Amino acid sequence: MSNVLTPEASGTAPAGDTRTLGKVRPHQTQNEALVFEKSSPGKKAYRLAQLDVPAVDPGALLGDAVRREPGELPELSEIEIIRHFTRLSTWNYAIDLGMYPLGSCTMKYNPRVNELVARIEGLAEAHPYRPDFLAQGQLDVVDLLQKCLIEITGMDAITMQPAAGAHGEFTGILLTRAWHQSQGDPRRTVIIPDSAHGTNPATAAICGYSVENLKSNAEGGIDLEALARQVNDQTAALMLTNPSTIGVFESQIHKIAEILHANGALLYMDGANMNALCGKTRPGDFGVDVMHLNLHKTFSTPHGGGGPGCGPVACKAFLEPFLPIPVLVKDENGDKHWNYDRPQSVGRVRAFFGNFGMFVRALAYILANGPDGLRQTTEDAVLNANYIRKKLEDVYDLPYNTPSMHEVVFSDRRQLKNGVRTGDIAKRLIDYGFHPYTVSFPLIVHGALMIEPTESESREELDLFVAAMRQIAREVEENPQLVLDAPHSTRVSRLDETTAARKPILRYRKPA
Amino acid sequence: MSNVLTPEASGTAPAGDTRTLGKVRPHQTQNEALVFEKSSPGKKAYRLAQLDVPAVDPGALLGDAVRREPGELPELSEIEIIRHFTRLSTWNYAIDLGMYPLGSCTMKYNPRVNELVARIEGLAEAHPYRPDFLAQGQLDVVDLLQKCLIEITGMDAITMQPAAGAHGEFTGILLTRAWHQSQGDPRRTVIIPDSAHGTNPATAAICGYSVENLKSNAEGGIDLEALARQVNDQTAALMLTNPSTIGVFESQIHKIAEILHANGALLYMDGANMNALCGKTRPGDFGVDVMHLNLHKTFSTPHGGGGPGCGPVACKAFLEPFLPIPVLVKDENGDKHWNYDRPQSVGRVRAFFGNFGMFVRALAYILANGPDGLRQTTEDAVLNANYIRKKLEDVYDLPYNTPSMHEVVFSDRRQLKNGVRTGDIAKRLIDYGFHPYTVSFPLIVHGALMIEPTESESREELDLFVAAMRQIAREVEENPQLVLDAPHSTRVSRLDETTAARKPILRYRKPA
Amino acid sequence: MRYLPKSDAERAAMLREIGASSIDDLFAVIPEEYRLARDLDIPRQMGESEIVEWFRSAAAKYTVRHTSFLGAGVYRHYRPCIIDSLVQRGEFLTSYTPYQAEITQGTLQAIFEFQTMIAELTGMDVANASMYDGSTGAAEAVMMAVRVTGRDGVLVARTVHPEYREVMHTYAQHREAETGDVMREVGYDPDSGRIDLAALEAAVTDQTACVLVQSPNFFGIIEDIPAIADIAHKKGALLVVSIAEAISLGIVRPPVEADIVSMEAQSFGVALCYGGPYCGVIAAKEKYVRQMPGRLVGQTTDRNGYRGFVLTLSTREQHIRREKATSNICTNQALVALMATIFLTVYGKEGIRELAEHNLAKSAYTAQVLAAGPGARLRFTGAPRFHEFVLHTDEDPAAWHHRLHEEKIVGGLELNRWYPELDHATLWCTTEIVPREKIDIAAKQLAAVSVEA
Amino acid sequence: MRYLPKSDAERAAMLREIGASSIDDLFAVIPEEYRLARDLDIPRQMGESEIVEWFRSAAAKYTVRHTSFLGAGVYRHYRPCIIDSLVQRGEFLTSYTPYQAEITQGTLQAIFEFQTMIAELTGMDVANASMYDGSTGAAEAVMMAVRVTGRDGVLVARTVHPEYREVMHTYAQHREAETGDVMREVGYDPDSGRIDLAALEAAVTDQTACVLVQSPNFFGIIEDIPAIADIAHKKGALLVVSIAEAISLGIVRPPVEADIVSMEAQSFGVALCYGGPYCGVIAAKEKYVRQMPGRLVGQTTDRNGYRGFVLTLSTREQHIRREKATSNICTNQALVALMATIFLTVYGKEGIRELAEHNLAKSAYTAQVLAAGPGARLRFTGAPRFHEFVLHTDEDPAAWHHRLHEEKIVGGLELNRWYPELDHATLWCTTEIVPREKIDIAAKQLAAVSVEA
Ligand SMILES: Cc1ncc(COP(=O)(O)O)c(C=O)c1O
Ligand SMILES: Cc1ncc(COP(=O)(O)O)c(C=O)c1O
Repeated sequence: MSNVLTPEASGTAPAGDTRTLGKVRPHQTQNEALVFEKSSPGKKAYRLAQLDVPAVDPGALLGDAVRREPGELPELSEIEIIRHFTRLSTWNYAIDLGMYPLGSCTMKYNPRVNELVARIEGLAEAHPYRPDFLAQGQLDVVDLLQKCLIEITGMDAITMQPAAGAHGEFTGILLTRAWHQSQGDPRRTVIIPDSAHGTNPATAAICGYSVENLKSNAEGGIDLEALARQVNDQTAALMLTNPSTIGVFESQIHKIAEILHANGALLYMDGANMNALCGKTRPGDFGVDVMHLNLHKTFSTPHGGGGPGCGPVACKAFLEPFLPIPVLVKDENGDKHWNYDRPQSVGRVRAFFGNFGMFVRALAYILANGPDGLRQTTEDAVLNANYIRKKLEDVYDLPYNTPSMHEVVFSDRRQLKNGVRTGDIAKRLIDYGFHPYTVSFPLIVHGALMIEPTESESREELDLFVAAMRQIAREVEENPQLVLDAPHSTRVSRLDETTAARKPILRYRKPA
Repeated sequence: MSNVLTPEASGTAPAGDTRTLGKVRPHQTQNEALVFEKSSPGKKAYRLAQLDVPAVDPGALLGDAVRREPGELPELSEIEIIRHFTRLSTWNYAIDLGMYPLGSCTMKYNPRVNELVARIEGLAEAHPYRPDFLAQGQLDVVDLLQKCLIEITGMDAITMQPAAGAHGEFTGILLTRAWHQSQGDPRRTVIIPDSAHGTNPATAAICGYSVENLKSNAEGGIDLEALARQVNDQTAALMLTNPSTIGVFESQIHKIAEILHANGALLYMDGANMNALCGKTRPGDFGVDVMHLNLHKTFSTPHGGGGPGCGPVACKAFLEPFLPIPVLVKDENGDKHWNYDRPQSVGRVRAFFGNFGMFVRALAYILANGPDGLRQTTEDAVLNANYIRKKLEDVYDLPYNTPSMHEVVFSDRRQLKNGVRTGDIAKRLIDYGFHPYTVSFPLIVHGALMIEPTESESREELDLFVAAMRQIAREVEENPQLVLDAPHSTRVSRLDETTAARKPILRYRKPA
Repeated sequence: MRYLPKSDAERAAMLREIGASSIDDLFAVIPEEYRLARDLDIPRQMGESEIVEWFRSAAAKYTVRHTSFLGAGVYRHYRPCIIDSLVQRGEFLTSYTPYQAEITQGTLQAIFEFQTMIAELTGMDVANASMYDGSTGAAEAVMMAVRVTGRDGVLVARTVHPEYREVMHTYAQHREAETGDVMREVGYDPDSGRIDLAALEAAVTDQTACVLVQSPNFFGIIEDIPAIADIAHKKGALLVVSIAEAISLGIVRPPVEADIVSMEAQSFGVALCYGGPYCGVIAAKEKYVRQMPGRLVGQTTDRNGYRGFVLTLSTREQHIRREKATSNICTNQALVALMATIFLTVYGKEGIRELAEHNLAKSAYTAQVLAAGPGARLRFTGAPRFHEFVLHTDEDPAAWHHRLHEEKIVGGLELNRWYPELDHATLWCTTEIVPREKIDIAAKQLAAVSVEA
Repeated sequence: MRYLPKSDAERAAMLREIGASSIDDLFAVIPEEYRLARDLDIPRQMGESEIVEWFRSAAAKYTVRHTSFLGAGVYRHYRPCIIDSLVQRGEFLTSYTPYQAEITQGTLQAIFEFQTMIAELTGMDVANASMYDGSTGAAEAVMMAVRVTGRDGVLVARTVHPEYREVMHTYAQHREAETGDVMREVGYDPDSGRIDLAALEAAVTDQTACVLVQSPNFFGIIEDIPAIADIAHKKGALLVVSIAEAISLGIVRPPVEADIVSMEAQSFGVALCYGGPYCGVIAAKEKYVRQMPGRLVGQTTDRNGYRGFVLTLSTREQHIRREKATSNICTNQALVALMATIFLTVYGKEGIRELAEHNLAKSAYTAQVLAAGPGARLRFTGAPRFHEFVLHTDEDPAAWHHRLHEEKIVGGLELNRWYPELDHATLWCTTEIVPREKIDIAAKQLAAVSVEA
């Protein structure tokens, strides 16, 4: 019984345990066909309320516009639907099941109280066109969240409209463009470090800028000289991720800002990594002009298998006139209103006011933490990343030995000697019961293993992760094929992505 | 791709599929230690609201009564708790995952809307001692549900107080006793068929009756002659399950009632199997004097891993004066009240009014069905059982070939030849992705396989079940050891129950 | 019907395969005259939206968000929201009693954790998997004591919840019928509100199976368990302690001298829900475990040596022992026990104490401000209490209840309903969720007694 | 902090193992002057009960259960409750974009089902995994058309949702900056409320990348898609159809002539939630799939031959293509798409039609009783509509809005805010959830116009 107390033995592996690998053991999961394959005509899962007005004849009302061929939607009963999606769900890994160290994604705990408050009827059922005087409660939420985020970032103004990080980048770069134009000095280029996330260049491009690549220096950071050489009167902005995608804080950040400002260019900060800074330092204080936040990263709103997110954009006062319409204002009686009369605005980036449901969740998270909680959260996030770094740096190659913040990036250099790549190590990690880290990003690190544990992992879970990673390193030496064939413990393994892309099957079609 | 359309291939087993057995495939599940083993001092998952009254000194207020040694409760953070119970849950089988044909347990679909309405604040937060004038909404629920159940059973009165079936039996037998006493004719014995559920004799015993066993006839039903011989002036009642535990309707039920009534004895019906009768026939019409219902069987309230349940007792008018207090009454203005002034009452069987939360769920179920839905439900339940019977009777021994209602009982006679018992077949069924049927009950069938599919199973799921049962029968012939060692696909297999009972470890103790 | 996974075509096909010409064939065994030829007379089939609307309006008949000072065996504490998100997982909600251990380890391990927590809190060695509620649990505890001692007499304090006592009487009936008045009640000391020890001493005999007290008792007073235990044990009787407010164990000394503890765990994260479902549980000294009612989960190992859990000692139970079983209980309150387990995991070792302290403080404040009013005074000040107290008002409670209702406040419970001698006495409870401002409003209204009164 | 799984002792131990003397060592890289030496000025840490209370009272500021006749791109339909119980399963709620197919098949298969259902409903060949919402989806659809055609001009009907048009303008800005006014609007026919076909014909040129219309349009009118398609296609321009009310597809002919469809799926079981999160989606003809923005899930097999699903055609996306990507979208609205998938599974082939019919009937009745009032008349009666209509009242809407608010009813939306020419015109929507009695009350109040008006 004593062994049950060592973390490795959670679930109490007996001596000579053969079936427990790391912290998982095989069990059965139900198979489940496509919902269309379970359909049969006449089954129903719905019943409408009795119609309390006269029925109408659609054909008569709609004429040619009436639908003659119904869409081939499935026909199932309620229990079959419950089983269908419950069974599917059991094929997913999730934060609720274990550590999810996807670098740059900040997969932290998603508190359940956030879900509860987001579903309070008065919030969940509010129509966006409800008159402002009936929406004071909703506006209180927006107002308090905006105040909190402005204080956290150290900026002067904010828009909550963007639906995700990339959308925030788009909005932020539009602000930059609008400001330059207002200065009668439209510019053509945006400088982006080669370590940047793909959304940065993609954003600059859809905003009509030509993207200039900035090569990282030997430490994976900004090369000040190179930057100074590159910035010119056509430079609209530098899009900088800080801490960088290798988890390193740009200690020269203020110099970077100076160089840009001296050339009339702006400093845009990709705030995806704010989880390393919250409560410890503020972008607004170190020279950032405009930035976005990811509420679905730093502020705990759930990823939901890919979204929804929320990417508010905070900026300095001089950019405020350009914010998307509408903006929240208070009148003399303290009543809150949406103001649409903003001649210099870049316009709207989304209908209505943004992903309000995510505002509610993020605010609930901030209230649950308070100043002390947010600081402690950041400290724990950084502590966890450095703990992993310390425990793995002797077996995995550390391309940059600059100090890590909230995430650590290794490379597969050593494992490559045995023909094993970061993607293979990732697949093998699945066998040990973990979601893999981010694979092959950032691009400046060849064969990157990008590990972000977040603050939500206990020491027990971290130790299990470290043990798994070390064991895999050993396997790479002793039996690389084992790793190359991984995962071995999952329902499906190594799906054929090439064929999927060459002959795309993007929908189900009823067999003739 | 065509194979994906055959039910067996749900989840699309490829040709030569080795890992899919029946409808399951191995996947990984997370291990998880006991919550106490994950505890470490200082971790917290709670934060109380700020105390808005003066703090007090417990020692000063309570003196010797103050607790000096705290209980050794675990200390964890919220995410660890979410993971702990989420991981544990993945080790469970459930209706939401697949067919759960536990005979006599009526494991039907538990509609989610039931859970929703049971949590409506005005219902969930109502204190039982709230004055009646503030509880009219709650009383409306009780009143309508009582009316529906009285109509469904064909009885005259009802009490909702009993917390489960066995508790209902207790209440019903107390009514019997009270009535006999009121007739100045207290009696000593209760007759119970050997096919009865264990709670029947246990109940009769705790009510102070001596239990007389009634041997079933060749068809597994009531032997009228034997009954007539056995009933005498000391017989208080016969406790009859109808349909019987072998799923057979007592077609002589009216004669049975006559024999009892002729001798001044009452007919108690165990209503556990009402799912075979709802909307098709009413116990009150065929001579039953008193019966209980299991809302957690027939009326879809969830089993929750063993409870809570609800076991209302319905009776004929002559037993009404003896019902537990309080009973629901309406005053002249139509206001509803609890009436405690019932001199002949047997007293209370539970504090307050019963498992109100289950009333809400059962009523929601009845409203969702209506008269047509309930009838169709019963018909489908009986159809499913007979379908299984038909598809398996050539490979499993059918001890009684009387027509089946909602469940069918086979025996392991044929498999026994190869040393395989019903319990082994049950364990092997797990490998095929099903929860086993009820094992070794009723006792009148040696080695019983008691199968109750309920109406909630689609033909697809039934066919998969039949295929699994037939395959197992084949395995018993060809490779009995495979069955004797089952299950092979689960996290744990064949736990040592003997040691568990011989040296009971009923709690965790911190290692010194 | 939307819950039924069949089309009419599938039904017809299945009937054909069975060889039945119509569904009626399958019901032919039911004698013609008993077959229901009509629709049941119940409401028509409703859509989901109509069902939700029906219950919404029923619920709305009671203006929600009243502030309530009701306790008396049912206590409103804040319920951490993760309880509900976890117990609504289908894997917990829709599984049955864990008969097949291989596919119910989740439920089994959780119950094992529950048993451990209850034992830790009550100071007993072992606890079972749950009973229906505190009242039936008390009755079963008494029957257990009768089995253990082979004696018949039962002494119950009048300070035990009146409805618990009624239930115990109901369960004792048949034994009464045989051996006469087996259950007797022992009065209370008028100024401490505790059981009258002298009367108890006098009542205990060598035919007494057990003494049953509740602590904190119905008046909110903490009984002197050690003293009561002495009296009972001297005569070889067992001491059964009933606990209706489980939160008290965060700060009140557990009844370690008891032989059996019967507890209502509703306070551990369970909604009031107009009286149920709640969660009874019986804990006891190890030596009595084989006389315990209800299910027990035990730890063991599987054939590969993995730790696992199983239902055990089932030879006590009805499905094996039938009429000789220790109880007829089968279905219990498993999911509610799971709620309690999660609640206790959330609060943990420190939190349960802190929570109990807040309750103590809230109630102390309430007692002080209410008793300050004209013609109001506390009863039973002679002994320590937890978060309930008895208030006497010269004014008829009916009068001030009316004033409180105007303020959407439900005041204390009138006790003369069960204790005629306690006229004008009301039982008040203040948990951590009652805001001070509401307490002050209640005090103001109580003090606003018309001069005539 | 209760979300953090560490005790201070564990933190200290970990720091020791790292070889750090204190946590500050790990933040030493941040220049001194930028380290925050104070607490953030935000509200203090709150308990869960306080958080819930805070939002409850915020929510209560709007008296819930108002009846609303607002639509205009956001539609309140009944949301079957199983949607919420399923999407709250942690396995769906707390997993990331399905990059690792082996452990995200649940999400992947569900998205594949979503893509299929959207294609079936819209009459397109393929659909993507979601966009942020209907407005950004429309803007992305336009950019897609520009890529496909290599042309620059875009014609947008004025009958498209005004805020959608604003968003498209924002996205077109930089191209405007370069190539001048690339996006132009086409007016509507004053009695049909449909796009002015003559004006459209005149406006389309061989530089037109696409024509974008909404149907049912912002006035609730169903556009003549075949006619519009002809005009567009004649000049080699693509037709993009934007759909804001997805339920209409249950009964309205799908825009099969379109090349791209951009839809807002909020009506499929998604809460209004004051404007978001909702769920945009882009569907198109097969041949354009490699120009599509956003994620796509495709079917494939694993190395053992099992069917499985993967994210595919990702060479279109930013993480591979960077500045050459078809879009910068990364995070999308996956969980909302799952809600829509469940909604569509619940209603299915028959239900979606029946539901749409009920909406049609409710709205027809509302239009009839409102228009019956003095000084009230329907606009745009010359073409078929779904469940929204434009009502003209001689009385200033401000006046009757006030009367309706008294009855806890929110009436139609004033259109002059976007359409100055439509003074005194309001846009009304009635879905299946608005009870007749409320419709009648609204009609009564509207009719209760003071004589002077
Ligand atoms: C560094 C960085 N920037 C931008 C983004 C894009 O954010 P979103 O996915 O919310 O659009 C991400 C998300 O992964 C990121 O990691
Ligand atoms: C035939 C029969 N009678 C009585 C019972 C006891 O009902 P409960 O478990 O609700 O006490 C059962 C439950 O399994 C049963 O099947």
